[in-house]
Amino acid sequence: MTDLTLAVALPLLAAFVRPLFNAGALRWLGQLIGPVVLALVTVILFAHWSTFSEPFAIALGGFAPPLGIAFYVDRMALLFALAVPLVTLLLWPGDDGADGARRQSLTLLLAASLTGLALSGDLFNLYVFYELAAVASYGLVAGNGSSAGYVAAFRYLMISALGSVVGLLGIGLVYFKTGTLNLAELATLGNELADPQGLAAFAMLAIGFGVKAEMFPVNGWVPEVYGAASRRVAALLAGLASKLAVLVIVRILLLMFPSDEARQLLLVLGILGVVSGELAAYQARDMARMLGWSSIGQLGIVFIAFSLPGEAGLVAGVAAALHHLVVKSALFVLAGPWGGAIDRLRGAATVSALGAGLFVLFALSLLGLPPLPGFWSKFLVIGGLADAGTALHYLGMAAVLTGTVIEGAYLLRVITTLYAPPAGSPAPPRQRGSDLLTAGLFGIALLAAAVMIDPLWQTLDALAVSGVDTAAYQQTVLAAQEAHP
Amino acid sequence: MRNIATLLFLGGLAFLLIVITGSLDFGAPPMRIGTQIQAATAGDVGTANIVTAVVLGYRGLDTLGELSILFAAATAGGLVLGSAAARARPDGGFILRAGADLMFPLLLIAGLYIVIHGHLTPGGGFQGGVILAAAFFLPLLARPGTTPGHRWLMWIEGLSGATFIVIGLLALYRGDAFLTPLFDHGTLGELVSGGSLPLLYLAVGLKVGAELAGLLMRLAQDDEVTS
Amino acid sequence: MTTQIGLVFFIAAIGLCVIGIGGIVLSRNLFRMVLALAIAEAGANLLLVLAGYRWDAVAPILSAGQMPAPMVDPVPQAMVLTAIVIGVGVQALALTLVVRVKQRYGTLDMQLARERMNAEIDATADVTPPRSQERPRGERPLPAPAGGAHD
Amino acid sequence: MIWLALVVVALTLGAAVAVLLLDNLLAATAAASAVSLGVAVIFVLLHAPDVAMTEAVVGAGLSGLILALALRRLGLARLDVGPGGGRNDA
Amino acid sequence: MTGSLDFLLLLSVVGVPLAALLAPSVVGRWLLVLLYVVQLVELALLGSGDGARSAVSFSLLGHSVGWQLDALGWFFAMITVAAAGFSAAYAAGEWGTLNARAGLSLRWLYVGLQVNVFAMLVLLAAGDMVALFIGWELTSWAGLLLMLLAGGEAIAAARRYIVYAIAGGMMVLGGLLMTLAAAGSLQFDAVAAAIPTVGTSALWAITLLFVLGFSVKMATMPFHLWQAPAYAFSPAPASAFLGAISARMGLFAIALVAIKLIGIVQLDRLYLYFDALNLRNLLAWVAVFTAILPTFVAMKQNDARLLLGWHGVGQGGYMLLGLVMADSLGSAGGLLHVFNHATYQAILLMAVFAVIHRTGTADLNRLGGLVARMPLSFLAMLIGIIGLAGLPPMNGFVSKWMIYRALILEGQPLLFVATVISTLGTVLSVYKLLHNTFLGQLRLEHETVKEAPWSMTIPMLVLCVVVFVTGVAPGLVLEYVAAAQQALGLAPVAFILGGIDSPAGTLDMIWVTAILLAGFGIGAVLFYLMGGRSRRVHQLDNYAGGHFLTADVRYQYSDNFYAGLMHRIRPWYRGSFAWAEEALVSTFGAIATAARGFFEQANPAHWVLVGTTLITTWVMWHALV
Repeated sequence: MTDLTLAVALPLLAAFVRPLFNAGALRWLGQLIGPVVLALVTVILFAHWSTFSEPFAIALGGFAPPLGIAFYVDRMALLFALAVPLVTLLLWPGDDGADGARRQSLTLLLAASLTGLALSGDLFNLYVFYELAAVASYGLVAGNGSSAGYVAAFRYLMISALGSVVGLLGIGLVYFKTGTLNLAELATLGNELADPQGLAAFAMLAIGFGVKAEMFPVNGWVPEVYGAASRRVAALLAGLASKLAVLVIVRILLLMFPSDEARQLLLVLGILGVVSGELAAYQARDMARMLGWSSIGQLGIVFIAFSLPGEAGLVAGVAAALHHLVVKSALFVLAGPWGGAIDRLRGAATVSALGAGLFVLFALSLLGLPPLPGFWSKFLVIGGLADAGTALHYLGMAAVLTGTVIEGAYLLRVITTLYAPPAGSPAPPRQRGSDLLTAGLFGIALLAAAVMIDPLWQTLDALAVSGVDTAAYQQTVLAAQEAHP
Repeated sequence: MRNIATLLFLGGLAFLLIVITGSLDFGAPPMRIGTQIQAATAGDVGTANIVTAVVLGYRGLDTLGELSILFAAATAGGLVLGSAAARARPDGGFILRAGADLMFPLLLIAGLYIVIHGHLTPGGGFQGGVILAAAFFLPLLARPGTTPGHRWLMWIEGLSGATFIVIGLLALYRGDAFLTPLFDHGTLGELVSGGSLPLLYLAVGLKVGAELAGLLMRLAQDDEVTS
Repeated sequence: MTTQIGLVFFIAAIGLCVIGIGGIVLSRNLFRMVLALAIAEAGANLLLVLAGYRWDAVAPILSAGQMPAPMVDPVPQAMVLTAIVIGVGVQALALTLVVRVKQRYGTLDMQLARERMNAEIDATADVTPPRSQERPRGERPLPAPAGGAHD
Repeated sequence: MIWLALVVVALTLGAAVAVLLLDNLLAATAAASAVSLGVAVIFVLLHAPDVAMTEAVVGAGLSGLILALALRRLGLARLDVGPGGGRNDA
Repeated sequence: MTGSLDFLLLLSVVGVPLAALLAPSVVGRWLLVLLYVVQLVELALLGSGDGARSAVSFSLLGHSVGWQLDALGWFFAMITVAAAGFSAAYAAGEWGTLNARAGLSLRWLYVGLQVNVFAMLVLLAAGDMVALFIGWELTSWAGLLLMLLAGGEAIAAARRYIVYAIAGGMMVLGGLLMTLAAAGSLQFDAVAAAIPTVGTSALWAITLLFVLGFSVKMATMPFHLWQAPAYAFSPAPASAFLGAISARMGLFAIALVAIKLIGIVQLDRLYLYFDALNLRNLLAWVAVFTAILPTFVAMKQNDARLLLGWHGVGQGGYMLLGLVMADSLGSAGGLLHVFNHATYQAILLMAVFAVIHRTGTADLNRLGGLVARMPLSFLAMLIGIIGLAGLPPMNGFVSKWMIYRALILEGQPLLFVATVISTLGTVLSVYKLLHNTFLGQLRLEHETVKEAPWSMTIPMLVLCVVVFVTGVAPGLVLEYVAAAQQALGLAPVAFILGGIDSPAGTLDMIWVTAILLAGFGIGAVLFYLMGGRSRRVHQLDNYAGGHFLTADVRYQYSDNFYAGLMHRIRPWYRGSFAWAEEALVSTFGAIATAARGFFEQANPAHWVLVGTTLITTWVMWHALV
C-alpha cells in the first residue's frame, strides 16, 4: 500500500472530505485530517527516496504508457515530490471555521497537484495538474478576505488563464505534429519537434507553465498577489509552486526540445527576470512586495541555471531551486507580522531578536556568504555560466553578479533598519511564535545543508546524471509496455 | 495609444498562428495512439463510447484532476462569496413556478439518463451532471424562499468525490495500478458493461451536479444590501 | 477543395483565440474580460479537436462491438472535454471574484479597481505610494500660490 | 458541407466580435452563449458528438446561466440600454 | 617545538565564544589580550618560511579545500594578530568600562574583533582559491560586524561599505569561476600552470576581475570613497584594528593572485596597443593617484579620525605602487610599508581616541594646547606623524625610501614626482593634526584634562618603541619581507640589519639615526648647558601686544588651518568622485522605478500577449535562420 500514486490520491481524497468535517463533534477531527494525510504522504515519499535504486515508471490505470498516463519516478522527481508535502506541512494554515476548512482543502488540492506535477510523465496530465494548482492558488489568494486580495486574485486569474490558453495552443500544436502525449514517446520523436513549429510550441508551453514559475514576461501578477495575499499562502506560492512549474518546463526542455534555441530562450528570459526582479525589489518600500520582486529575481537565476547544457545545468538548477525554496518560504513566513513598510520595522530586533537573527541568516545565505548553501548554489550557477563561455552566458554571469549586489543593497537596508535603535512612536510589530517555529525549522534545514554540503552535492550530481539521460527515460517508460500488456 | 499597440500585437499573433497552422496537414493526423486505443478499447475497457473509455480508463487521472479542479473552483467560490445571509426574494411568477414544477422531474430524468448511458452513447458524467445541477437549481429559482440546505448538497459532493477515489484505491488494494477499471467488462453495448466505468461516471455526475448547484445557489443569493 | 475546409476551421479557431485574447487585453470592464476569456478558451479547444479530425471518418462510437468505419481520433476529444469543464470552473470562480470586487470597490473598471487595490496594499503596509500627490510631510506649509487664492 | 461550415464559422466569429462591441452586458452574455453554440455545431461537423454535447450544455447552458446570475447580482441585468448606460460604469 | 596551523585556527575559533563570555569584565578583557598573545606566540613558533600545512581539508563540490600558511601569509598574519592584540589591550581598561556604560556592547566588540582575526587567518592561510574566496567573503562581512557597533552615521557608512564589499566579492567570484573554466581546477599550482595557456582576452577578464575585486577592499582610486568614514566612525579598538590591517588584506590577495599565480611575465602580456601602456603601468598610475588625492582630501578634514582614515587610503596607494614595481627593492618597500603603516596608523588612531576619551571631541577646530595636559599622548602622536610623514628615524622613512629608489631605478621619473607630491600632502595634513590637537592655545574646558589612563597609553608607547626600533634596524622586519618575496617568486631584497646593502643602493638606518641623534645631542648641549637661563612659564600666563591675556581670550585661532593654501587650491576640490557616486545611485533609483513601471500594467494580461508574440517570433526566426 505504499504505491507512489497515493502521494497524489490521498491528499485529493482528504480535500474532498475535508468540508464535511465541519459540524460539531467532527470539527477537531477535521483539523487533523490535513496534517495526518500530509505526514503519511511524506513518509511514503521518504521511504521511496531512501530505498531508491533506479528510475521506474508507473502506468496509471494499468494501461501501457503510450496509451495511458505514466508516472516517471527518478531521483529529481522524487526530490521535488518529497519537498511538496513537507513544506506544505510546515506552512499549514491552521485556522478554523467553515472558511478555514475551505482554505485547508484548497491547500490539500495544491499539495496534490504539485506532487502530480513532479511525478507525471504525460503532457496533458501536467496541464491538468498545473491548472488545478492554479485554481487552488486563486482561491487561496482570494481567501484572506481583503478587497485587494479579490482584485489581485482576479488579475492573477486573468494572466494565468490566458497563459493556460496559450499553453493549450502549444499542446494542440504538439498533438497535431506528433499525435501522442506521453513525454517518453515525444522524446523519441525529437526530430519532428525540432522545426520552427516545434519551437513555437515550446515557446507557448513555456509561457503556459511560466506564469506560475514567475517567468519574465508573464510575472506581472507577483507584486500584487504577494502584497495582498496572506504570507503563508505567499510562501507556498513563491517557495514551492514556482519551483514545480520550473521543473515541468525543464522536463519539457530536456525531453521534447533539447535544442540550443530552447535553452537560449530560457537563458534570455532568465536574465531579463533577474534584472527586472532585482531592480524593482531595490526600490520597494514594503517587505511583502520586496520579497515578491526578489523571488522573481531569484527564479530568474534558477531559469538561467537550468538553461545551461548538460549535467552542470541540472545540478546548478536544482541547487538554486532548493535553496530558494527554503530561504524564500522562510522569509515570507517572517514577513507575516513584518510584511509592512520597512521603515516601520525600526528597532524590531530589540522586540524579537530570534526573528531578526533568522532574517539575517537567510539574507546572508541569499547573498552567498561562503559556508552557507547559498554560496555553493551561486558557485555552481556562475561556474556553469563560465564553462559555457558564449557572449550570452557572460551576459548572464554579469546579470547574476550585479543582481547579487543589488540584493545586498536592499537586504542590508532592511537589516540595518531592524537593528537600528527603535523610533519609539509605533512599537515595531512582534513575531508570532508559530511563525518563528516555522522559520526556525527552515533555518535548521539551511544550517544542516551548510554542514553536510558535500553529500548533498553528490546526491544532486547523481540526480543530474540520471536526469539528463533521456534515453534511459524513454527506455524505462516504454519498456513498461511489456510489463503490463 | 496603448490600444493601437495591442491591436498591432494581436495582428502579429494572428499572422503567427496562421503561419504555424498553415503547414499542419489537416485531416490526416498521425494518430500514434489513436488507432491503438480504437483497436484496444473493446478488449481492455469494453465500453461502446471510446471517448468515455479514454476519459475514464486510459486517462482516468485527467478526469480525477478535472473533478478536483471543479471542486477547487466551487470551494474557492464558497470562500470568496462566503455564506452571506440571503435576503428573501419574492417568489417567481406563476408561470415560472408551474414551469419549474413541471420541468424539475423531466430534467432529473434527462440528467440521470445521460449520466447512466455515458459509456454507450455520447454524453456522460460531466454533461449529465450539469443538467442535474440545473435540475437542482430550478426549484430554488422558482421559490427562492425554500432554500434546500447546502448541507446535503455538500454531503453528496463529498461522498461522490470520495467514491471516485475509493474505486481507484480498490484497484490499488488488489495490486493493480491506481484507477484500473474493476469487475469484468460484460458484453459490449449492454447497459451493464465496461466494468466500473459507469459507476465512476455516476460519481462524477453526482459530484458535478451537487457542486454546480451549490455554486448557482450561492450566486443567486443577494447580499444583504445590493450596492 | 478538401483542404479548403481545413483552412476555414483553422481560421475559426485562430479567430476565436485572437478575439478572446484581444477582448481580455483591450476591455476595461471586468465582466467583459471574463466573457472574452471564455471565447479564447473555446478557440483553443477548437484547435485541439481539429488535431483529431480524419477525412471521411465517423464519430468514435463502437456499434455492435467493432469499428463500423475509420474513426476520428478520440484522445483530443477526451482532452477537450476536460478543458471545457476547466474553462467553466475558472469562469465561475472569476465571476464570484467580479461580484466581490463590485461589492467592495463599487466599480467594474479595471483601472479604478487596480488603483484602489494598490492604495489598499500601500495603506495596510503603511507605505506612501511612489508618486503620491499628497501634502509633503514637512511642517512648513507650501507657500500660498502667487497672487492670492484666485483659483 | 463546406458552405455549412462557412456559415457556422462566420456566425460564430460574428458573435465573438459582438461580445466585445455590444454595450449592454446582458446582450454580450447572450452573444457569448451564441459563440459556444456555434462552436458546438462546429464540433458536430468534426464528428465529435461528445465534445459538442459538452460544449452545448456547459458552454451555452451553464456558463450562460452563471453569467446571467452574476449580472443579476451585479445589478446590471437591464435590457434597456440607456445612453452610455452599462458601457463601463464608474 | 614547531606550532601547528590547526591549533592556531582552533585557538582563534575558540576565541569567539570566549570573547562573548569574557568581554564584559575587565579581567576577562585582559585574558582576551592574553589569548591574542598566545596566538601571536603560536604563529611565531610556526616559523615564516616552512609553509605549515593544516591537516584539516574538505572536498567541497569536487574541489579539495585546504589551508597552508606560506611566508607571505605568515607576514600578514603576524601583523594582523599583533594589531588585534594591541587594539584589545587598548580597550581592555578604563576605555571599555566607560564606553560600556555609554551603551556600546563590549561583548559584540570583542566577538567582532576575534571573528575578524579568524576570518583573516582563513584568508591568509588559504591553500587554494576556494579557501581564498571563503576567507575573502568572511573578512568583508566580519568588517561589517565591527562597523555596525557605533550606530548613528556609522550605520550609513557601514551600509555603503557592504555594498562596495559585495560588489568586490562578486567580481572576485566571477574571476575565480572564469579561472576554473580556463584552468579546470582551483589548486594554486594547477592555476599557475594553466595561466600561460589562457588567451589574452580571457586573461584580461580574469586579471581585471581579480584586481578590481581585491582593490575594492584596498580602497584604490575608483572605490576609495567608502573607507575613511567606515573606518573612522567605528569604535576606538575596531577603528585602530581596521585602520591598521583590514584594508591590507586586499594587497595580500592582489600579491597572491596577480604576482604569484598569474606572474609578472603573464601580466606583461596584457597591454593596450603599445607596450608602455601595460597593466602594471596602469596600476602604478592608479596607485599613485590613490596616494595623492586622499592626502589632500585629508588636509581638508576637520575630524581627526576622518583625517587619519583618508591617510589610510593614501598609504594604501603607496603599498600597491611598491608591489606593482615587482622588482626586489620596490616590492620589498611595498610589503615593508604594510608593516610600518600598521604600526604608526595604530598609534595615531589610539592617540586621537585617547584625546576623544578625555575631551569627548575629535573636532580639530575645538581642540588645542593639550601638550601640557597629555604629554604621553603627544609623544605618541609625534612619533606616529613622523612615521606617517616618512621622516628618517621612524620606520615609515625606510619603506618610502625603498619605493622612491625603486621608482628611480625602474626609470619612472613622473611616478617619482607624483609620489613626492603625495608626501607633501601627507606632511601638511599631519602637521595640522598635531598642531590643532596638542599645540596652540589650551581651551578653557580642557584645563582639567588628565593624561589618558595607563591601559591606553601603554599600548601606544610600546608601539612607539616598535616604530623606533624597526626604524633604526629595519633588517629585523626585512628578513621576513624577503621570505615573503621568495614565497611570491620575486627576487628577495639584499638586506642588512640597518637597511639595504645592494648594488642598487645602500641605506644604513643605524648610521642615519646616529648622525641625527648626534645633531640633536649637540643642539641639546648648546641649549641646556651653555645657553642663558630660561624660565619655565605657566601655559596660561601669556603676554602679547602690550597686555596680559587671560585664558578666556582667544588669541590663537587654529580652525581653518591652511586658509592661505586652501584659498589657492579650493577650485581643485570639486568632489567629482562623490558626485559620480551620487549620480550612479540616483540613476540606479530611476531605473529601479522604471523596472517597477513594468509591473504597473493597467490591464494584467497585456504582457502575456506581447510576450507570446515576441517570444514565439524570436524562437521561430531563430530556428529558421
